[in-house]
Amino acid sequence: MFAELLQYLFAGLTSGAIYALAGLGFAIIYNASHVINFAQGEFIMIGGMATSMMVAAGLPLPLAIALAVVVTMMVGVALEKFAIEPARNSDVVTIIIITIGASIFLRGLAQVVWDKEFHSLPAFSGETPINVAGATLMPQSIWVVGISVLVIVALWWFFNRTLFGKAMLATSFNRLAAQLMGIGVKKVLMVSFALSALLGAVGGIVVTPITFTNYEAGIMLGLKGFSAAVLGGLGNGLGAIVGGLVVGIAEALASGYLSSAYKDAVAFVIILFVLFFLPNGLFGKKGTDRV
Amino acid sequence: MRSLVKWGVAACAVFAAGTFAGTAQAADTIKIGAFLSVTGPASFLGEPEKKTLEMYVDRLNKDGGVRGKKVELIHYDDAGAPDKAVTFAKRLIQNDNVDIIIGGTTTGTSMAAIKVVEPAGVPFISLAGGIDIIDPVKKWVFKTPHTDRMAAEKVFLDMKKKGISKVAMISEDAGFGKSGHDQSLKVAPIYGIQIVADEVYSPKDPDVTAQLTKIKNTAGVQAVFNFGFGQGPAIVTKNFKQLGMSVPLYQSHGVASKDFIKLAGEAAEGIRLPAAGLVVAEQLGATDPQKPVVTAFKKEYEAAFKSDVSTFAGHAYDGLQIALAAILRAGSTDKEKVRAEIEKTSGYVGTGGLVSMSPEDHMGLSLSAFRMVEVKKGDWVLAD
Amino acid sequence: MSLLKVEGLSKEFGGIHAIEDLSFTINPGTIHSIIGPNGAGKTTLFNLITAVYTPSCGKILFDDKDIAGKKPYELAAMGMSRTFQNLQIFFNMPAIENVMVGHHLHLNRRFLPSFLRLPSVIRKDRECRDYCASLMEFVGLAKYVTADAAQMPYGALKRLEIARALAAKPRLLLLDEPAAGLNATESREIDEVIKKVAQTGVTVVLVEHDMKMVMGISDAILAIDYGRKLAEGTPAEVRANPDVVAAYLGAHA
Amino acid sequence: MWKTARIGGLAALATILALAPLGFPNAYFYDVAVKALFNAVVCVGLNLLIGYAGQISLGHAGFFALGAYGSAILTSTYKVAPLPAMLISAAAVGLLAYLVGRPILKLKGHYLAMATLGIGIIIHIVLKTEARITGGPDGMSVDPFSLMGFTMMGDRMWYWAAAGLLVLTVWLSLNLIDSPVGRALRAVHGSEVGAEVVGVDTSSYKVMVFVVSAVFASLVGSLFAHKDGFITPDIGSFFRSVEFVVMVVLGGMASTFGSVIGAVILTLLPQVLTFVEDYEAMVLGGIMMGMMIFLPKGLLPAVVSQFRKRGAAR
Repeated sequence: MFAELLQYLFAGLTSGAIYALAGLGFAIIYNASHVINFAQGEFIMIGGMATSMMVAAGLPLPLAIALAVVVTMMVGVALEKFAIEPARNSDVVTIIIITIGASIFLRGLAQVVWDKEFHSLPAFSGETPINVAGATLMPQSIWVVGISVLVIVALWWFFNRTLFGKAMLATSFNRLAAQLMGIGVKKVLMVSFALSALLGAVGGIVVTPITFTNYEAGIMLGLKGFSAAVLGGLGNGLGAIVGGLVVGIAEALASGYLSSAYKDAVAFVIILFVLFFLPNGLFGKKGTDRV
Repeated sequence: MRSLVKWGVAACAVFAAGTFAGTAQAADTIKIGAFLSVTGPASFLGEPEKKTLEMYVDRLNKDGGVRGKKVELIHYDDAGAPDKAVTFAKRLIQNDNVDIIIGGTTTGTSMAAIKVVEPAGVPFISLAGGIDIIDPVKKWVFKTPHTDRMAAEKVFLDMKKKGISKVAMISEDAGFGKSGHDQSLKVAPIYGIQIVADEVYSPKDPDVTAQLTKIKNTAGVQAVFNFGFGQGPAIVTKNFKQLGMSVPLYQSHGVASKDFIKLAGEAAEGIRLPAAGLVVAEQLGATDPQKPVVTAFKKEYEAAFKSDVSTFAGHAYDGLQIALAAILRAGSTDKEKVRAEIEKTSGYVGTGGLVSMSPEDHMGLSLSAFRMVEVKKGDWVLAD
Repeated sequence: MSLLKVEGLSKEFGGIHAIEDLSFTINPGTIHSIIGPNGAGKTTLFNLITAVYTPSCGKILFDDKDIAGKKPYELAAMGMSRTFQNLQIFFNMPAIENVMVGHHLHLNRRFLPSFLRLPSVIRKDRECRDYCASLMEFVGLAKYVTADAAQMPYGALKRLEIARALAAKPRLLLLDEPAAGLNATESREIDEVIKKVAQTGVTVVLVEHDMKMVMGISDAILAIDYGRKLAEGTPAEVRANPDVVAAYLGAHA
Repeated sequence: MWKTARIGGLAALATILALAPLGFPNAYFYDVAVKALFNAVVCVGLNLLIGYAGQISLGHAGFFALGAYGSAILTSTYKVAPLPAMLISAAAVGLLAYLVGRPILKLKGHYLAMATLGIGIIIHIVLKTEARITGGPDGMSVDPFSLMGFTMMGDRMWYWAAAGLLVLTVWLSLNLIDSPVGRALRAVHGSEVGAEVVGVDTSSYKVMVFVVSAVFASLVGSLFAHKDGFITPDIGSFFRSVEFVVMVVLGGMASTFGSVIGAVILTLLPQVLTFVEDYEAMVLGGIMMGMMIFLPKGLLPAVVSQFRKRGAAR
């Protein structure tokens, strides 16, 4: 009984950590620009695809990872520079369509540059399952969870301890005030895209040994990441993590105890219910309209 | 409001220009139309299908075409969407005036296109697995791949031989897996198989250990049967191993390509599945009539594209060969004649097996076309 | 009989009392001003009276009816209308249509007649347009009748809000800093508009910083600070109140 | 101003629709045109919600699919005639939209996007899973549309029906916008609280326009099902919902004719772009980005303002 529950929780934790990483990317860009970047999933895809293609071409894994991260960050910066910045003063919906266009474009690019096959990476530390109280866990899942934790700590440090990170936070609270304080909003925007691209790439790389990747892998991860970020409360990093874990664990428990066909539906029903009672997500700011 | 008119005219002009481009009527060509899911969730089926058609049509033309006529291939990407398939089928028939249609990568797109093809009276060879495509028989519709029902039958036959009677199913909740799942449930009783657990997953799920745990904890499961394609079955396979499940794991013909073994890695060892002779080309007996065909196709495909051949490429190859042979026999591209000749296809040796069609059977494959294979040391091994 | 009666009203935001135990009454046919330093809770008070916020405790009676649980649009139907300190203009619409939205309650609000463009709807709409144009003229916006709201200057938008509020034909009109951000001339013009409005029998409640204006047009004044009542009475009485002088006028001096 | 644009626009639309078939050499063109017009009707309805009332929905394909499946199931399994089946489906979808709309339309911005997306995905999952009723992911056949012994057959007939429907929809939409209700909707977009304090019951209007747009989607879904004769749950997928929104925004938010143009362009593009083959996705994504960067207000408003500028210069 308990072993069963534990196994479901492990399953949920693995998926949840993946969703959380995807959600964090949304949170960072939202914070800096109030833009929802629907191409976030494509960052994840590019990270995973680039790494596995380079490994397949004979590069050692660490080098492939480093190069893939750089490539993804360049894509992120290019996206910001050429698509988001020129439209900075447009409607939210307009920018959303731009990012959707970008995601279609990047998927198209990946399918032309690479291919349409599924690709994998060797697990970082073997494929021997770890047994815990009758339930099993793959070492790669621990990598995913571990990297997530590391990323959260690093982000916390960046936003609370470095000058630039603080400046970015300030921009999210009040763009005008930040501008008056001499913070370059453009630069903040660019760094936020680079950062979330980095996050996406790292996420894409650590999950590829588990979920594999192909040019369309970003669609589902992007969707789940968005759900995680909204459930947690937009712009809240911790919220995105909790949101991702809630979605992942809800799915696993639903397929274990209810119906695997309806597990995604269960996750969305939970999100809807949370939003009915907490219209700004779990940790979102309860803003009262100033009138 | 003039702008509206202007834009309307401009749009129509662009539209017309785009659709007429490249379809200039050449009198002496045989036009083969294809709508395939080259992008979208079934792209790794559609892509090799497209490549195969292109390669062989090219080769054919270099060799002088069919009876001195060039063959023109017109293909569109339906992205796996049935409504797009309908539109492209119409485009092929009405606008491109093709003589025959090959395609429909998925059962959904094929079924949708049938609504257009049947009334228009154009021979149509589908490359999708669903049995609904040819059962009941439709006058103009044929197909080359084995049906999902056959795959299930082959698997259950193998299980029966091994004395397995209680089976857990886990299937993908998208088209291929869902249809395969339904057919499996239908034929299981015939082979004395009892489905004691029945789980599903979505094509892009990162983890299915929850579903497998449920199966693991179901009493009396003697084997697990997974119906799906894409990366899902590889994840199932990995999770299966992770949970230390020891019963035999069967997969469907949907994963019969080297890529699957690459993705699933060591976890794939010992997996059994029904597959066409193509994946075990070299291991076929020397007297096997399929041997020369599949070895040649495999060699040509792999030389041309530097990637492992998949059964899906084979389906397209078979479709093309059957079509061309029928056109040759008919002596013209008269649609009714070609249709009749396709129906008379007999003893064609293809990558999928021996094809003998009849007015009652528009697929013409028998269960013997499937071979049971097992993964051993990272490769497919004939296990019959 | 009082038009508006506030009893023991309080509002907390995360432990901070924006309004605390406030009681007062407003009589019909008067111009009533609420004054207080920045952050005294004036706008919060407006938001409570118009049901944009829900009180933490206390009661608000409009026409002797408790407004608890009522929505702002229901209060509008009862005869209460307001303007905003932070403009709430419909910038996506022409100026006149902003005012026409104000007249919404007096038009056919059902969906089907609008959808089918019944002649009665068209006729009423045409009348409404004329009426709203006259209202714009009334507040001094005659030259903006055909303008888009997005093209109008700040001062004009303030009046546009007044016109919109008037289009609802309120008995109680709450104006939140109508003169804020305006120059002296514009202030005086607003002043005139408010007086004209009051003459038509509409009760006006005003939040305003412009002391000259407040003292000049008010029949009664309520001074608050930190959400609590400091003083209440005629302009002369309030001006003489030492607490008010200390907390508000003093701070400004 | 309004009046001339209204009547002139309607007349222009009707004229274009009447003349367009002159350029259609065969049934395939009619088929594409019908799909464009169907999408246009959905988008005109959706534009009332997104463009005018300022509320996003990423789940409208779900309502479209429910309409399609409602008609399909009622006509095939329960032998209901197509017209009542269509109306029953639309009523049911309207009721559903009302029930879910009441709570979710309290949400704002991205949270509303999330909630509507969730509704759409749940509908999609149900259609996929309840295979006994819906035929599952491989879809189900739908009988042709017939009314009093007369059967809608062929793309030409569908074209005229769709064209008529679009003109009617545009007329209704224009009516609504320029009416007390329409003003209230636009006011909701401008400032919810500003509308509320002058007597606009904003939450009811939001729900109402949500219901109306859902009913439009459902009706078109029913017609689509009868026309194509075969439907799969993927017509209700998240991508289709996004596609509808893109059509509305690309054409120009809060522009009824813009929605029509957006729908037509986005339906035609994939047909026109077949010649770029593997680069189709890149080109399509690039066009979307480019249009939104350079014409952030959408196509039609940009064109109109160009004309106005030129007119003023003259």
